[in-house]
Amino acid sequence: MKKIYLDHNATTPVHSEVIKEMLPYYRDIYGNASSFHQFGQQARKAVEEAREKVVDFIGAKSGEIIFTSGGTEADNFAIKGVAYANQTKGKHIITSSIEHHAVLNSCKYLEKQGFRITYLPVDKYGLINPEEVKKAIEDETILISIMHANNEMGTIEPIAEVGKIAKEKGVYFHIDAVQSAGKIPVEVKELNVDLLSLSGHKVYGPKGIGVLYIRKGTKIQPLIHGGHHEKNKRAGTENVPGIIGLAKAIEIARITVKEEAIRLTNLRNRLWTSINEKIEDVFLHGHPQERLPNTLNLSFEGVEGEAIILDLDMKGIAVSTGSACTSGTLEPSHVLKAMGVNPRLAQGAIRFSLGEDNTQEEIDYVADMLSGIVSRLRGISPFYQKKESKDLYKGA
Amino acid sequence: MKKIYLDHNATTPVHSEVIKEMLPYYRDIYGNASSFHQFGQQARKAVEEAREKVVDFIGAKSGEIIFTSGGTEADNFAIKGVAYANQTKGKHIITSSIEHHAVLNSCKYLEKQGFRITYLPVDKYGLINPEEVKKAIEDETILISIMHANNEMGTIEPIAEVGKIAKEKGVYFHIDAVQSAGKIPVEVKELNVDLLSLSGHKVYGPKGIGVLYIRKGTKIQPLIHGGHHEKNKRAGTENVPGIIGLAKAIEIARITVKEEAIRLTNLRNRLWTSINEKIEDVFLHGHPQERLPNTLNLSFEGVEGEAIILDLDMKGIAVSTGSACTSGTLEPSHVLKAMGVNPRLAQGAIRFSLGEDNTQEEIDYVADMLSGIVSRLRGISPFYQKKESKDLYKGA
Amino acid sequence: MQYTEKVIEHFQHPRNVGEIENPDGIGHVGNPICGDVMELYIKIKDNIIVDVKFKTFGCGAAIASGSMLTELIKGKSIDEALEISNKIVVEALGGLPPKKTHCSVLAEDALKFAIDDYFKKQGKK
Amino acid sequence: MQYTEKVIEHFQHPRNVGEIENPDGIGHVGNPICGDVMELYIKIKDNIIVDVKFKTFGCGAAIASGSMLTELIKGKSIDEALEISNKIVVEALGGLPPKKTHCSVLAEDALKFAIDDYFKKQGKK
Ligand SMILES: Cc1ncc(COP(=O)(O)O)c(C=O)c1O
Ligand SMILES: Cc1ncc(COP(=O)(O)O)c(C=O)c1O
Repeated sequence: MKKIYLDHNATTPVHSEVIKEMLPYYRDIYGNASSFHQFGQQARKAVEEAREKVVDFIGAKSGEIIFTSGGTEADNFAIKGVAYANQTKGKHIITSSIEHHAVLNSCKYLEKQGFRITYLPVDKYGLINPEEVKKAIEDETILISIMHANNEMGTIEPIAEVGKIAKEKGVYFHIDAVQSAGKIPVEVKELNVDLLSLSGHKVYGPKGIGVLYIRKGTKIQPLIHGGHHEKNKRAGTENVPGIIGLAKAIEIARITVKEEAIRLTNLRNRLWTSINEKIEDVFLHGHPQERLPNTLNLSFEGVEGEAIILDLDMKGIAVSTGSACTSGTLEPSHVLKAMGVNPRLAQGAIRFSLGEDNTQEEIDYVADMLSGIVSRLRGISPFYQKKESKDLYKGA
Repeated sequence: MKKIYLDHNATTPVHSEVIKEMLPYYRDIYGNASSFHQFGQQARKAVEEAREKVVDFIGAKSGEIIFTSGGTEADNFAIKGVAYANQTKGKHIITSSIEHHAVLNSCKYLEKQGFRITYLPVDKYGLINPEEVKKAIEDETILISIMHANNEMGTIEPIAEVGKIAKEKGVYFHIDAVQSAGKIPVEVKELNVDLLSLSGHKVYGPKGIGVLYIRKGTKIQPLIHGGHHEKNKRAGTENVPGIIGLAKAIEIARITVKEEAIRLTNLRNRLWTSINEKIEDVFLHGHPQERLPNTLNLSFEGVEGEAIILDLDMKGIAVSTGSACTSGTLEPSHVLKAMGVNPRLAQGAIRFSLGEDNTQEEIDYVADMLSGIVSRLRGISPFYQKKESKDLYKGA
Repeated sequence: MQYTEKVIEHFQHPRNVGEIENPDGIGHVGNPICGDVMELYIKIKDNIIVDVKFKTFGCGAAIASGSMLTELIKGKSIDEALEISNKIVVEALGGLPPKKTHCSVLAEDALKFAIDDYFKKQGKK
Repeated sequence: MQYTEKVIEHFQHPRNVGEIENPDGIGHVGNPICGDVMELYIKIKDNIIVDVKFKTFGCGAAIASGSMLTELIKGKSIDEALEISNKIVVEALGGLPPKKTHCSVLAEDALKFAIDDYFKKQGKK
C-alpha cells in the first residue's frame, strides 16, 4: 500500500543528513558536555557550535539560546519562568484563545496561582488584533504570549506589530514559533520578541529537543533546577545528539525555507483546487493568504472528521483533525471554536499539513481518494441530504 | 593515543544494540505517538512496549511509568510535583545532604516557596541513618527523598529500611536511582518506594530521556503542562527514539547487571590495590563495601584534583572530580564535605567510574600513569614534603 | 486509536445504512460532549424488528456501533432487542478503545428512543 | 574546560618549580573560595629578581600561572615585577577560561606578598 504522510504539523521524519550528523554522538563523541576531560570537551564544542547555528537561524546573540526537551517545555519555561520572576511587578498575562495547549495550560496553571490571564479573541480567520493587545495591556501586565503561526489552520499572526506594542509598553513578549520555524522566516529582532520557542521534531529534526530563545536581560526563573547547565537556566545533562540534530535540521531549513515555501504553497493550492473541483460543500478554515505554506484545514459538510481520517488511514494516507495532542480526546478544537466556526463543521475539520517528502502525484491521489470517502460518509450521514443552511460558517 | 574512559557515572556510550533499535524511529516509524493514523499508532505501540520493559525492570505496574527528559527532570517532577500536590497536608520534606543537585536545588527552590526541608547528615562513609529519618518525620512531612546510590563515591543507602519507615508513617518516598539502575538491582516493591527516578544516559541509553516511576495513587502535580500526553502527567510530544533506546538499554542491563557487577567489582578492586601499591598516602572515600561496583573515589594527599584530571586527560584517560555538573565551578564537593572529609583532601578527590568497555589492561595502564602523575604533582605541591598530619580524615 | 479488525470491517462496510420510509419508530440521539449524532429507523411486525436502518454523523466507532447494533437486533423481538446493551455491541465488535465506549452508548440510546417512539405511535393509534 | 596550548605546555613543564633556600622574600597565599594555595620564593640582588621559585596546590591554571609569572619576573627589577599584573599573566598564557582568572590573581598576589616580605625583611635589617 502507498503511504502518504500529510501530517507534518504533528511531526516530521528526521532528515537523513540530520541522522548522519547525530550518529557519531551516541558512541564516539559520547562524553558529558559538562565534563572536564576531552571526551566532555569534544561534546561541549559540538554543543556550542550547534548553539551558534540556532543563533544564526533566528538572528539572536550568543548566549541567548537555551536548549530544552521540546516545544512544550520551552513554552512552559517561558511563561512560568517570566511569570514567577516578574510577579512583584504584576500578575497579568496576555495571550490568545488559539494558542497551543502548552501555552494555554501553562496559563491555566498560573491562574490557579493567582495570576490573571487575558485570552484575546480572534476573527473568523483566526487573526488576533494588535489593537486589542494594546488595549489589554495594564500596569500589571508582565508578559504577552502569542503564537507565530497556528498549528491547526496555519494562520500567521501579526507578530511584528504586537512586538512593537510590547516594546513600547515595556512588556515581555514571547512567541511560540514551533510551527512557523522552518516554514517561514523567523527573526527575533525584526519581530521584536524577547522569548521564542522552537521544537526539533517539527523541522525534520529529532523529537525530545527544543529551544527557548531568551533575549539578554530578560528576567526569568528556571523550570528545572539542578546542575549548572545552560547558564544555570536549565539543569540536566545536555542531550548532545538531540542538540546536534536540531542544529543540523535548522541549518538545512535555513537554506531550503524559501524554495520549499513556494513548492509547498503550490502543492497545497493544488490540493485545495482539486478537492474543490471534486467535492461539493467544502469549507476552508484559517486565513486564505496569511497562512503557513504547507497547511490546509477543511471541513466537508455533513461528515465527522475522525471518520474521514480513519478512511484515509485505511488507504495509507495520514492526516489529522488538528493538534495531535488532543486527538483521542472528545474536545472539539478550541481554535476553530474561537474562530466562530459552526460546531458541526468544526467537528469535521481535517488538517492536511504537507512537507518535504510530498509529491504532486501524492496530492492528486489524495484528492481522488478523498472524493470517494466523503461521498461514502455523506451517504451514512443524517445531515447531508437534509441539507441545512449553507451559511454554516457564520452561525456558532 | 590510547583512550580510556573511566567516567561512566557522568555518562555512558550508547550501546550499539540500543542505537540499532532506535534508528528506525527517526525516518521510518516517525509518527507522533499521539496521532490517530497508522504512522502514529506504530509509534504508540513501540512506546507502550518500551514502557512495559521499564515496568519489568523495576517491578512496577503498567501505568506507573512516566517518561521525562532525563534524571534531572524526573527528580524535579517528583519533588516539586509531590510538594505542590500535598501542601495542604504539610510543607515539610526530608532529604539528605549528599543528594544530586537535581534534588538539592529543587528542595532549595521549594524552601523559597515556604516549604521546610530537613537535610539529613551522613556518617564518614556517606551513609544516612534510617533512625534519623524516623526522628525527622513530623505530622507535616509529605515527602522523603533519598538517593539509592551516590554518584560521587558510590555509597549505597539503606533504602529498604527507609522505605519501611516511610510506609509505616504514611509519607511518600522518592528515590533517585539514576546511579544505581543498571549497576545493582532496583525493585520498587522490595524497596518500598513511591517514586523513583531513572536516566537513560547512565545505563548505556541515550541522553535526553528519563523515567519517573509514580506508584498508583500517589498525589502529584505535573511540572510541564500542555497536551494530554503520559496520562496528563507530562506534556510534550513523546521522544519516541529516546524511549525506545532507554527501554532497550534497560533490557540489556537487566540481563547483564549481575555479571557486570562482579566483573566491575574485580576491576575496580584491582585498580585500588594497584594504586595503593604504587602510591603512598591515598585515601578512599565512600563505604568500602556498601558501594556501587564500578565506583572508586580517592584522594592523593597534597595534590589538587583538577591537576590530576588534566594530566590524565593529556594521556587520554578520562576521570572526574565528582559530579560532572559541578566541574567547572569552584565549589568543593558537598558530598565529601557532608562526610567530614578534610577540605584539602576533598579538593583532591578523583572519581574513577568503570564501565562495560573497560579492560584489565586499561586499569593497569591507568594505575601506572597515575603513579607518575601524582609524584610529579606532589613535587610542585607545597603540602607534600612538609607532610602534615596523616590524620587528615578526621579533621574538617 | 487502535480499532479491532471487526470495528474496521464494520466501519468500511456498514450494514443497514439508510432510512426507512414510513418507519414504525425513529430514534434520534446526539452526544452533547463529542457532537456525534445517530438516527435509527425501525420497522416492526408482530413485535419483531423486521427491518432496521441507521445513519450517523460520527467517528469510526459510531459507524461500527450503529452497524453492529442493527445486525444484532434485526429479526429480534422488541424484548430481545431491548436486552442488547452497549456492552453487547462492544463485545460483538471485539472491543472499543475506552474513550470510544460512548459511541456504543449512542447506538443503544438510539434503539431505545426508536422503540419508545414505536410505542408512542402505537398508543396514538 | 578548554585550556590554551600555552597553558597546557606550562602545566606539563612548569618552569621554576621548587623552593629557594634562604630566600629574600616568601609569598604564601591561599584562595578561600577554591582552596588553591601558592607559594613564591624570591632572591633579590641590587633590586633585581635574580631567582624565583614557586610551588602550588592548585589546578592546571594555577600551575601554569605560577610558571608563567616566574618566567615573566625573572631578571626584572622589583618595580618592573610589580607591574606584572594577573592580566599580563593571562595574556602571556594566551588566555584562561573565565572561571580560572582567579588562579592568575593567586600568582600576582603571591608575588606581591613575596616582595612585601622582602621589604619587611629589609626594614628589619
Ligand atoms: C504551536 C505549537 N506549540 C508547541 C508545541 C509543542 O511542541 P513539542 O511537541 O515539541 O512539545 C506544538 C506541537 O506539538 C505546536 O504545534
Ligand atoms: C544521582 C543523580 N541524579 C540525577 C542525575 C541527573 O540526571 P540527568 O543527567 O539525566 O539529568 C544524575 C546525573 O547527572 C545523578 O548522578
